[in-house]
Amino acid sequence: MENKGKKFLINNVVPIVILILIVAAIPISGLSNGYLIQEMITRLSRNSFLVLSLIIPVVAGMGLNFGIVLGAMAGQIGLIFITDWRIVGMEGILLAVIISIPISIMLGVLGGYILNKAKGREMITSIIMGFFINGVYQLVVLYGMGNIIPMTNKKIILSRGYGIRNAIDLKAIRQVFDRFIVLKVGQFTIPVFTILIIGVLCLFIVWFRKTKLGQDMRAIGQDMEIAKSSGIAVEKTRILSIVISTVLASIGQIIFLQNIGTMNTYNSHEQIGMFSIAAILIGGATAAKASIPNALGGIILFHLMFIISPRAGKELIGSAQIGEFFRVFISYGIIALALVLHQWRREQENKAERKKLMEMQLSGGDK
Amino acid sequence: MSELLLKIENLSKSFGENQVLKDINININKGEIIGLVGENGAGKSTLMKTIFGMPVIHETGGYGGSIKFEGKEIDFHSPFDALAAGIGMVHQEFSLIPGFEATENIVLNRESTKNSFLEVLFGDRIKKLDSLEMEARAGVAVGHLGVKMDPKTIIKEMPVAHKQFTEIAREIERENTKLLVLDEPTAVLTESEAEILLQTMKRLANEGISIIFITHRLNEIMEISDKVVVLRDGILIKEIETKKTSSHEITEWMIGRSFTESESIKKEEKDQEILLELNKFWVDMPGETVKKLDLKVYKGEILGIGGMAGQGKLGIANGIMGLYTTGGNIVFKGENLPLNKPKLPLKKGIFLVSEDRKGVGLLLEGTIEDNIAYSAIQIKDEFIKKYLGGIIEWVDEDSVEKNALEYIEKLEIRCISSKQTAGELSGGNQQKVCLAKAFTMKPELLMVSEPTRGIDVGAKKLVLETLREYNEKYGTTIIITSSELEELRGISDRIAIITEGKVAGILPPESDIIKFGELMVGIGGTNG
Amino acid sequence: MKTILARGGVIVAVLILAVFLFISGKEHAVFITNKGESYTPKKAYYIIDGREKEVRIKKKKKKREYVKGTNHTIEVRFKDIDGNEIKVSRKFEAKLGEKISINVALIEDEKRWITKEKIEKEKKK
Amino acid sequence: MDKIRNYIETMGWPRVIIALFLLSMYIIAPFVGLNLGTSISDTLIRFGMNAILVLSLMPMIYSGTGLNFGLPLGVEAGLLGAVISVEMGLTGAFGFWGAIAMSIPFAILFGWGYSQILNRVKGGEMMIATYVGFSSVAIMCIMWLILPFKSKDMIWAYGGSGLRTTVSIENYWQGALNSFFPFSDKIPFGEIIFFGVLAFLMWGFFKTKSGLAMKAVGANPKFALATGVDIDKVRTKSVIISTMLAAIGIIVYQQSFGFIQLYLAPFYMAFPAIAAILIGGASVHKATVINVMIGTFLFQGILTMTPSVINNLVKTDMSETLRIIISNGMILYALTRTGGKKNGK
Repeated sequence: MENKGKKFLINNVVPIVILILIVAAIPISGLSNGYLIQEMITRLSRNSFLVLSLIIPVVAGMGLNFGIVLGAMAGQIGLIFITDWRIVGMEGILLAVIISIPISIMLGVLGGYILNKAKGREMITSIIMGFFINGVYQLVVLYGMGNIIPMTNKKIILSRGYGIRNAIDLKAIRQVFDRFIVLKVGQFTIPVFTILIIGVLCLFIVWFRKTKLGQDMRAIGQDMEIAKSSGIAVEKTRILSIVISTVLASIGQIIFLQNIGTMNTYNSHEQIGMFSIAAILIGGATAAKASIPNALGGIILFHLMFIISPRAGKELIGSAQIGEFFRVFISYGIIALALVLHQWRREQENKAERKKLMEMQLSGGDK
Repeated sequence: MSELLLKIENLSKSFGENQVLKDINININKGEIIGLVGENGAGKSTLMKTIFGMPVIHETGGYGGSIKFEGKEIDFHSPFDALAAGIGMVHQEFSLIPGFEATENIVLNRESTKNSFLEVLFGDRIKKLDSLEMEARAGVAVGHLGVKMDPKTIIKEMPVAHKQFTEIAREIERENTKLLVLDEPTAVLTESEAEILLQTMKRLANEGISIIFITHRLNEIMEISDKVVVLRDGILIKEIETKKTSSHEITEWMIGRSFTESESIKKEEKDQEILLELNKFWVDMPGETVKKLDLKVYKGEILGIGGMAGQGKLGIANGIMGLYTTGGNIVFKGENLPLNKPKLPLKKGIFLVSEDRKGVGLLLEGTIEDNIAYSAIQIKDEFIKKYLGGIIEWVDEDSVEKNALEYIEKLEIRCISSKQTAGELSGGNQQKVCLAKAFTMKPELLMVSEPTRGIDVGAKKLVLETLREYNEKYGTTIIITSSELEELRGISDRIAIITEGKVAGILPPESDIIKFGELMVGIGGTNG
Repeated sequence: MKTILARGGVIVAVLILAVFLFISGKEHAVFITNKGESYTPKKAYYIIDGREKEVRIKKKKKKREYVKGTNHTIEVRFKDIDGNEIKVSRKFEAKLGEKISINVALIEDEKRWITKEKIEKEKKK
Repeated sequence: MDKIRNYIETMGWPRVIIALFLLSMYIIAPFVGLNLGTSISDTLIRFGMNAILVLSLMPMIYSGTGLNFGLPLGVEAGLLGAVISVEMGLTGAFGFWGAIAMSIPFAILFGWGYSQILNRVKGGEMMIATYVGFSSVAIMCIMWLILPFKSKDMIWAYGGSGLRTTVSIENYWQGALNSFFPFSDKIPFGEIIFFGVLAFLMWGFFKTKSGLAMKAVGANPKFALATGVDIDKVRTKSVIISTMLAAIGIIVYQQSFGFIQLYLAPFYMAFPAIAAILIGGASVHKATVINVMIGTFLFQGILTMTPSVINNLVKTDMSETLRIIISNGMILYALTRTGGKKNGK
């Protein structure tokens, strides 16, 4: 029993430490509980879809997919088009999704193909891949749109006549999902429809794990060689997992941006991978294991910290900027820490495993 | 019961010029257990690979003769063809997904699924798994084995025996499995576990499944097989009903008497000063585990270590050098040698010429001369020249080259120059470079593992002669580990046979070869 | 084969859906003017598509409104020359590539209350 | 023909393409009205600025610790040295060498801690290095705010706490390496000579016992272990040397550039340096001084030439986008190439 408790503590060291930090910092920050709860509702509905899109590649043993920025870019391209065509409201969002899906499938296949060539170092490769595709995205959006790709809406085109402006006002679709069905409970506004969509995604993930494809992915995630020798098409399945993740991320980015209401054409996607991954890691996920509770819990912890730390910093040291940098530090630091812990723990486990095996053999031979 | 299942006729296979199998004829009836025995390199695994349709067979030009399965000529291009036809194989290494339940492993990639309307759109793989059905199937398969185990256990948390059972259950769970190949299934099991497995095999055979049972434990063969097939040097020596033979006879067939007794140079008895002593020594080297073994090495002798592959003979030297996790006790020159510290044995004058020349023995991208000098530079600070009054210590390339040239001449290393990279050399010359490296270190105890593996006859002779010469000239104690008994008998003063991680016995080289064989197959006495 | 057909079907369905979304979600600009020929009301009020807020348009002013989709209604109310309250609602369709102007003052005129003209393609580059 | 193809194969297509691209830039330059001399001199100046940063990647590649995505850590050590030197009011050569001397202890300390992390995550170094680098930048941002610096040239003129985002060193040690050479504004002799000295030291180091051990650890860890080399120790050494060189590298960069860039500036510094060494022909496991030189020259050449040439050609500044695509494309190429092979076993 005691052992179990200890194991739980060790396995969840990251979320527990962060939780303690937050609990300590809430009173210092002087933010009211009501404000925090409302913020959490908003941020959960805004970010969950993106963070959840990370889960499937983890199941397939490909680590945390920084390649979701590829999906985010696809989503943004969808949004640029509907803004250009002036398709508004629910129709606009749905059309943006429809446009972004084929793009994200393409990018996902490309990403999966690249990651298959970098087995064992998928994460760093997916980061660089994100940077690389970002360059291509810039090429298309900044130089191609309005030039090669016709654009009609002068409002989103740079004054030089081509290229999309830095910021696009998405007021035509702003919070369309969030306001579609709204529930007011006391002082809180709950965007029921968005939460429903997220719920459907959660169900999808639960269901997906139980399909043949999901089972294959789990098998590949645990041991690629054995999966291969049992006849599972390893490479293809890995590509599929990245495609699914990328498509989900594109939808996630659209949900994210409809909530925010403006889009920074060249920045909105950049931080998405990092923030989503930091969130899921804070929630206790590792590069080899990630669940829906990890994702949702992680978002709450990460964003609580996000809101609180600048305020706490200001109250404590008199500088909001320090809190701000502290927040950045935590975001990056937590990824580093979680990865180090994971790798180290896995090594320890392997060692323990070997030791156990050896002892068994020794005592077996000794009888 | 005498229905013919597999018929192998005039099967031959060669890799390049090397004939590995020659005119093999075997008949296997339904429900029969065939014991397949032979020394390392006798052709057992090639035979199995051929039957199982491993791609390597095809890539190297296919095979001659014919294999008929259920009366039909077969020519599998991949193991999946073999599986589909009804041949299952359990390899020596587990191929189970560690985090899955036994059930999931048993039905791996053959899971039962429920139909789904999405199937039309996304293909078969979108179907949901039918876990009840899967459990039922796994239950039935495990039931056939006649063992008690919970199919819901996670593989990671299972005892080894259960993993083995899971593997077998997976093979027989295929609806049409008719022939099962078990490659050393008892090697990792304790005696009592092995006993259960043997019972299971009998049960399966009674149910009509034929089994090819590969093992080095002759008593197991005697116990359960209907027929024994002995291979030696790629030739089928004997195919005989088990009843009609004895383990002694089988050993004779395996080892063969055809050797010309190699002339062994006897030395006069020296005073038996102990140089190295191993007590309850164990080494966790994957595939070559050493299990609490005791061994004494006398000063100035050449000790041969032999045994079948996978029995742990290679683990000893690697363990002494601290390259794998080690336990027990090493006493060298009367002093306790701390374990798992690779630098210490080197400093004390022990050196290993590794069996893994390319992986451990050499820096393939490094030049010959660098390779030879490397250890001496790192351990003994040799070949270092001081510049500017000792501020800068650079490697003295001239003396490195001089040393290398000396050995190139002495050992007849064939190379363009001493600056050639080691990776470009042939196997034999690489081995000579490894020896040169060892000699440069001037060790007190030189361990050489598989010194002649993969090198041509001429080089082989030279390597062995050099070792013997070195031993005589400098009085260096040498432990030579080899799979080739003949070679050990030619050079050693004493030969220890390692079986299942322990010393099965130590014999003088001129002992009857059958004695060695019996030690290897675990039926000889134990006087370790 | 079946799979290919099904996938093809889905793609076609999605394309149709996309076209539908494009049409029904397209935002059109509608220009509202208040400029009669003989009489122009000082103030007129109109409601488009039953929106909550009534918009007031002064004499000789022009306003731009955005409407989404094809079918729309406009409800106009003002006082006529005699001071009588006039209330008219009209239906109109917004189509791609048309510029729609509605003249509130002429709302009673069956024909002339609305004018549609083809928009020239945005100036070529 | 076969020979050429063979040569290209060993070089790798991307490198050949990049080299040809740069060559075509130099050829086009005069036609679009650019002065070739200025172009080359620009390239050389940037070469001088960046070469040591690129060189700093070498030891870690040698010891098998991978591409040092944690380069910002060393850069931060260099920044610390630089601001301390300015704080002390050191000028000229004195200031420059003072900055280096000041930064070395920090670099050793940071490098040691960094190596302790990396030694525990063998096989996953690059990913973790990236985030160690990022977090170090964030934590140093806090330091720039709270460290008690007083120099008027560095703190905000009125109000505000902490250091400025960019500190000019014009009055301190800008050009300290170059100024006594002729044509110092055209050809950065000082920097090139300094780089040469460091490169020579590096070459010399790999001739010593520990240098040899480092090579072995990277080339074949099993061999190194069997030879009694303490792998962790060697890796620690390589990480510390890399970190120190990165610190020196950034100080050289600043003395040429004229500014110390604090806060978020070091964030992405690792990527161009890594891209440069890869373009020069290095791989995740192998790098030479020649790779460093060729790579820095090619990469910086492209950075200087593309904006001006493309700008003149199509009247569009696509250089930033091209830089992103080229540098990350190069890293991606390197990662996918050796990745497949190494994990094939």
